[in-house]
Amino acid sequence: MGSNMAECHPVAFRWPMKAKLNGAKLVHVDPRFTRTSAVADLHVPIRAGSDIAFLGGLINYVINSKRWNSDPFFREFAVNYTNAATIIGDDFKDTEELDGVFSGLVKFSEPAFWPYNGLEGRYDNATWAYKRGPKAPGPVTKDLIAKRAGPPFDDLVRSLKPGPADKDPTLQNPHCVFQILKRHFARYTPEMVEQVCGSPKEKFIKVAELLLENSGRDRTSAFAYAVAWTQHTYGVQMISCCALLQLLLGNIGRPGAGVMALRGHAAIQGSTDVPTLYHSIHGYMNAPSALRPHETLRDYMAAETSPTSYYGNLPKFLVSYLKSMYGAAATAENDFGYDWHPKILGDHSHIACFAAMAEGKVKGMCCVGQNPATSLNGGATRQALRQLDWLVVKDNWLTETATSWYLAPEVKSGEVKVGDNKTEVFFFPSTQIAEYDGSFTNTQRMLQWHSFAAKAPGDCRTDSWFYHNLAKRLKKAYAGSKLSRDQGWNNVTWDFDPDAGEEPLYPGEISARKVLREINGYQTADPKQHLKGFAELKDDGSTTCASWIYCGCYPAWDQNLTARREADPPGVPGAHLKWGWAWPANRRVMYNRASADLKGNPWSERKRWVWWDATFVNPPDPKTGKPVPRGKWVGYDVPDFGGTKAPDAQPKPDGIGLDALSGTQPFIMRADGKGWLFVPAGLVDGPLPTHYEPHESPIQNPLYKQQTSPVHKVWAPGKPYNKLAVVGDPKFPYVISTYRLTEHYLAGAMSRWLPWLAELQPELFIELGKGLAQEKGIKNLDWVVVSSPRGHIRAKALVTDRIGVMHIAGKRIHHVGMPWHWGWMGLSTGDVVNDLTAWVGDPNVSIHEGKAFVCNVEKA
Amino acid sequence: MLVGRRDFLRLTASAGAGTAIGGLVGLGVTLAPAMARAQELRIKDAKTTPSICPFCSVGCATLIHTVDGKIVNIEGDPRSPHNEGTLCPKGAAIYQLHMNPNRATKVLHRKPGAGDWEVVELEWAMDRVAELIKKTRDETFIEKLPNGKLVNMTPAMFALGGATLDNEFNHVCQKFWRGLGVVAIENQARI
Amino acid sequence: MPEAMGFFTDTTVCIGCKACEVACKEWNQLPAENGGVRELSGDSYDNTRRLDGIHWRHVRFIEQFKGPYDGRWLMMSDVCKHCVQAGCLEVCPTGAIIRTQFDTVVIQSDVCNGCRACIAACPFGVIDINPVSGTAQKCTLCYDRLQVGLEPACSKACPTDSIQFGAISELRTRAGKRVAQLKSQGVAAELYGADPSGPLGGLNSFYLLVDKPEVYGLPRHPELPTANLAKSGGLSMASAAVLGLLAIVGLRKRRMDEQSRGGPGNV
Amino acid sequence: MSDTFFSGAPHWTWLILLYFFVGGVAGGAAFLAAVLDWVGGAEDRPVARSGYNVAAFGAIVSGALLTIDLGRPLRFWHMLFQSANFPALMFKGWSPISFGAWGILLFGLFSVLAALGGMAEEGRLHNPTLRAVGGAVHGGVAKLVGGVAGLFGIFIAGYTGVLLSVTNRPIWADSPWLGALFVASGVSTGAAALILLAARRGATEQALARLSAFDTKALVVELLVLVVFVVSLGALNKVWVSFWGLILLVGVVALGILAPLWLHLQRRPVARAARLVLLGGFLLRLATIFASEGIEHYRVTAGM
Repeated sequence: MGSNMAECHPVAFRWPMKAKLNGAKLVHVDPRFTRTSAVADLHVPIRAGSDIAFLGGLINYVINSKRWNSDPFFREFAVNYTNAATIIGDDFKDTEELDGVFSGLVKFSEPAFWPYNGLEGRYDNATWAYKRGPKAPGPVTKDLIAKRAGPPFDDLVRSLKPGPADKDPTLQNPHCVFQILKRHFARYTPEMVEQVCGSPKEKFIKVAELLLENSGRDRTSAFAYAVAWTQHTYGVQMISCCALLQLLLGNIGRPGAGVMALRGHAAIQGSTDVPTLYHSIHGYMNAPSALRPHETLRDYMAAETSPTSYYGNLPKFLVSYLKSMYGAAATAENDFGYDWHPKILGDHSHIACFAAMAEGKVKGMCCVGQNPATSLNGGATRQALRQLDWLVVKDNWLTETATSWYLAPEVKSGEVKVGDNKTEVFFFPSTQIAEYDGSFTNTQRMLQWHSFAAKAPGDCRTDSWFYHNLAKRLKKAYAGSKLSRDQGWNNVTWDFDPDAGEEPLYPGEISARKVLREINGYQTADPKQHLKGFAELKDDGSTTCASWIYCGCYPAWDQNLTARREADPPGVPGAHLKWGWAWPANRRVMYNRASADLKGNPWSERKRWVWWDATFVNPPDPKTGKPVPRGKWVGYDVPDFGGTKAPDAQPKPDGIGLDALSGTQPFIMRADGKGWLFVPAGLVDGPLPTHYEPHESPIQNPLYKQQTSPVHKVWAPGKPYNKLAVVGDPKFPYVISTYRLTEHYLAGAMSRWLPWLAELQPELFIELGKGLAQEKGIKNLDWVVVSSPRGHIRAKALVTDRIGVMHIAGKRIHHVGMPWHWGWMGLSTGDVVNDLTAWVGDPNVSIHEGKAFVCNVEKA
Repeated sequence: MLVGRRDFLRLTASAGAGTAIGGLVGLGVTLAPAMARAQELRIKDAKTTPSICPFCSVGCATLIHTVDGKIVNIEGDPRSPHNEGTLCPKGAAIYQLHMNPNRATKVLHRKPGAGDWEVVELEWAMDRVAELIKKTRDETFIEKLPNGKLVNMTPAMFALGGATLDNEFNHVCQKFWRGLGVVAIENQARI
Repeated sequence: MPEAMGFFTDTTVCIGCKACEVACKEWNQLPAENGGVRELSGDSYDNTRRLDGIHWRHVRFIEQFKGPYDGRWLMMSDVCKHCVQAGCLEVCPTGAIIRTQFDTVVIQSDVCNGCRACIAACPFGVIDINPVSGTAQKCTLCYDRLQVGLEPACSKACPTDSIQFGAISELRTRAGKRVAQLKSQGVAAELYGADPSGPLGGLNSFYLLVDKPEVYGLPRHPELPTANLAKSGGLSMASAAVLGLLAIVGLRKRRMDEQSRGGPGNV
Repeated sequence: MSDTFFSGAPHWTWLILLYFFVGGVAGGAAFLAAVLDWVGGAEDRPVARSGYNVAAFGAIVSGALLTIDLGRPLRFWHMLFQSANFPALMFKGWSPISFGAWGILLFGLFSVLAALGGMAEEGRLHNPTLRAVGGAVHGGVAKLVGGVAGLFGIFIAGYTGVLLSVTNRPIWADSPWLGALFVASGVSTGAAALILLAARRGATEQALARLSAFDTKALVVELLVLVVFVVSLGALNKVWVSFWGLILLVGVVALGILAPLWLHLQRRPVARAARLVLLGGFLLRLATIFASEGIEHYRVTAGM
């Protein structure tokens, strides 16, 4: 669901196809009959944007099914490994009681200093919390902050520990998570699924039965999703909903199970881990923010540390990160330079920045390997770009973004004059993959090194070279400045030039190995002493490590584990631990403690992955020299658990971090060590997934009075460049999805210039059903005009039965689809499909709603 | 030699059923198997460098063959547990990412309001961009918000891109901008 | 002499990704048509349309639907069949087309003079002129790779192993098992070209199909072009004989001519 | 649908069409010239000489057309010798294009010799070498050379049809009658060419009249073979519901066969009929070549 794996990840799809040959069942739930559907055992059509209704229907079906209620495996997994038994506070009100919203909904007013959060409402999540017993006595957080306690910061972390949560292992308490979710999903019946999703009831039930048959001790099922689950105003909730279902089915932390994110770019995982994203700093720590209590280092730690999970170590991660930023200048006295670190003002995400740019609030932009002129409400984006004082584009090809100042459709049509555009524009040519060293992190969190093979032509330089050489120039420009605001920059360490003996690939080129070394981390006192894993991190500045999650990928000066290419021999389970390096700690399946039962034995022989070997003789503790009792977690993978923590281990009363968890709590990054069916904190749009309609929808929400997510984002509301359709807008009666094709990539910069790829899909098209084509008098290959409230584009019609009419809530609704790879540059050119999309998005992650909106189609 | 016999039998059959013309055998010509004329293996004597596909996130391993520093072939690395030597059409076309006459190789500059690009020197362009970054930073830097909160940042510059680029780039990029106090750092992962 | 080598293409696992097309072009350095600038064909996702001198692999897309979402989408990667009895090889007047030690059929580009007889001779429409070389070209089953023990580029690239390369005898066994598996699942699967006693003595690139061969653009009973030689030649000679007789009779010396003038006419 | 619809078109278009036409006329002319040499009288000799001239000229043009049409013209000799093993001969007795290449070479050789003989007879050779060669071709030798040229001529006229049939292309390979049809057309157009040319070369009225009378019979044969050819195509005849069908019906049958037949029967001036016969012969090849060339297998498969 939410992915067209065969088309967008064809090589990864090799494995589901192999499983299919071995008897696995492949189900594809999608608004289109795609190349994935073509080889699936079952294709189920679904209206774009209604996935939560479908998944909610599955949850309802599963927990009421005979199999789920008769096989003890499911209950054992749910009661012990999830928070099904946990009791939620009495004040919590569900959507059942409030007709589509949860308790805690309040108004949001935009702060004047950065009014680009796109929010009208937000949830105060206090009522979603677990019902807890009294907190243990001890030092108070506020006092410790005031006292500037630490390092070490253990007392601060300990002071954050809440009282124990109430539980009902019988799952009978009406306030326990299981009973709440049972009530919550009760209205998601197969009939309702058919009404909301347009998916035939029989096919829906077939999917549910297949899932039940293929889950349990002996079998597992996996879901694969991609941006068809993220590009919604409630995308995070779709994924959360799937995780909920998979937890109920015991399909998390086990081989062949899980919710797999199929990410879209070679290093998109890496660019999220090593965050070129505004909201986080290395290793998923939240960026210090003006909107949160992040005033000082200790305030930040108090607000962000989860004391009873592995995140209890956050002070170590943060201090090691600050050391990597500010080096020797970062001391305990100056809070490791925390105050120099910039804080965000709110939402500085892609769309928020363009909305601000359109209002002249963003003056300069560096665009490296991305092509926004063809993305997200393209017309508005290009208008925003024209407000810039300066724009740098660095890419392998002259992209639409580099050329929009003179070639954009509105410039070509004469609507906008080239001379009126006062932006100073630069284009720098880039190197290609074979022309430099570096690592990518793939969708499995695996870092893989690629090596230089050939020199790039002309002025092509690596993208790292660009920032490296700018940094050197700016270091020089600010050198000697006494202004307080320049101290941060002046203290930033910048040492990426190759060491003596290592030839730079290009004049002034960085050493990529040196960068990865800084990411991996080392002993501050001796940079040649690399850190072997995040367990070595300290919160006193003695360790320097940019990214705690990448710690261990470069465990010694000359040991780059990302460059390993040694696969397991055929016939073994195949974790391939010596191929590349996966974070965290080279683990291939996360939370894999869940692959064993409470006692630490594999759930079944067939699904053996990581288990407890009670007879294992451990060496004495290397630090204390004390003997360690027998027993160790062993298996095919690196265990995601305390290595010698026995299944019957109990939490230490005053323990923080992993010491606060027992031997049966596999989800060590969660505060209670359990998989969350109900999400008490962390999601801004509700603790349970709920079906809402996309912002632009042809129908009223059939499930609740609440039409859309009450807290979803609308940027530039009411602006002429972000017009939105009303519910059931007769001018835009059709549902449209945008998507990728196998033959092209993204906005086309990396494919439309390649003759071999361009000839395979040479022109933009719209796929529309035969019924709609007939109604509109459109024949195959006719030019059609597709319009949304934001704009209109031309495309050739591909008339097909692979997409078509659906019966939704008593209405016939036509579905159309367009690949979005085109623009005006390259060998294969076409209109910009994103000129149709809107600046609306998900409140958790600010992603846009590109998969479900409305349009009109007319013969040109 | 199974093949030869098959061909021989077939020829005999066709001759038997054929006409006078058809029955004539070829002069010095046979349809029996033969070595084709030498076809030089393109990657003979090539250097092999391990690499990774730069397209989607599957992380297929590739092998780059170069002769005298020039790329002659790129194909899947059969050792990889991800792709076992296979590739998709984009992966199979990586060669053309490199060996492509359409590649941009020069630095271009457009002055404000100008109607055309100018080809400029790389070093000059870098100096100019550094100058613009400093100017914008100095003009827009916020040390404290009106409410007194220390923020040490500027929202007026926007850095975009990174998901198609290396981890090392991402580190250098975010360190550069965060070091300068620029927080609006984004990449394709957002959209 | 090595064993006969070839392809077994299991169309039921083809995902239509066209990796085979590009991998082939990459290895064999074939150009894109018109430099890659083309028009949409409108024929499902197939913009290659056919095999020719610069497209040695072609993925076919067949949409079979009764209504919206109700049907199937067949895909097949097509290639030279490397026929055991090859029409192209038979007619080639220059000896450019040969049978290799792997029982594959290869056009030697330095011998071919572009007469194009092979194009018309091939029952599958595999061969065409490569505008760059001016010679007829088609899949060589990566003869250069085979000689050093490498797998052909297309089958190596194929992500789902729809294209399988190997010794024909082994591939036939594998294909037979796959057909049995599919039949047990109620799928009407048939092999095309796997039978050495079938048309053209079997194809060294054979297919597993789930519909009639015509649906996939394959002739049901492919024949050698020389099947027509005897009949066509014979009738031509008969025609020549009749006309010759008429000429001899009609163009005899004047004496005879004058005699016949008053007569009832010639025989 | 015939299995031939899955094959690819060889792009045998205008040059090949011209070659087939010129070769047919030349072959037919040589054949008739030889027949006249062997069974005709002395007054037929000018006609025969014209025939060899047509044959020689046609053979050279044919060879040139064939060579230019090659993708790599400079490699034309690869059809005659094994390029990798020169001077070993290259000959495939079962491949019309292979034996045709030899046929055209030998036809050219003998028809040029015969023509030189004729020219020497007329005293039109001034180059001493050519005069010597031409002079040698006289009397019995001339008759023999002419006869061989004539046999190769009828072969050239017909083998082009066989060549088309020994393929897997629609129409061409769907009937065995194309060779026979091209033989008839070659002979009828050859006769027509002689009628037009020989008149200027001193041929007598009677010789021309006999040629016309013979042409009438050849046209009848051609018509019959054409009918059999069309009938043999069976269901495939739907391909003629096209421009090429119109050419075949109006251009070939009506203008190229029926009209000259009617003119012959009316004893109208023979030249006009001959021109129509030549036109018909050209259009016959045009229709049969292009109707098949135009069938692109991928469009057929896609139902377009």
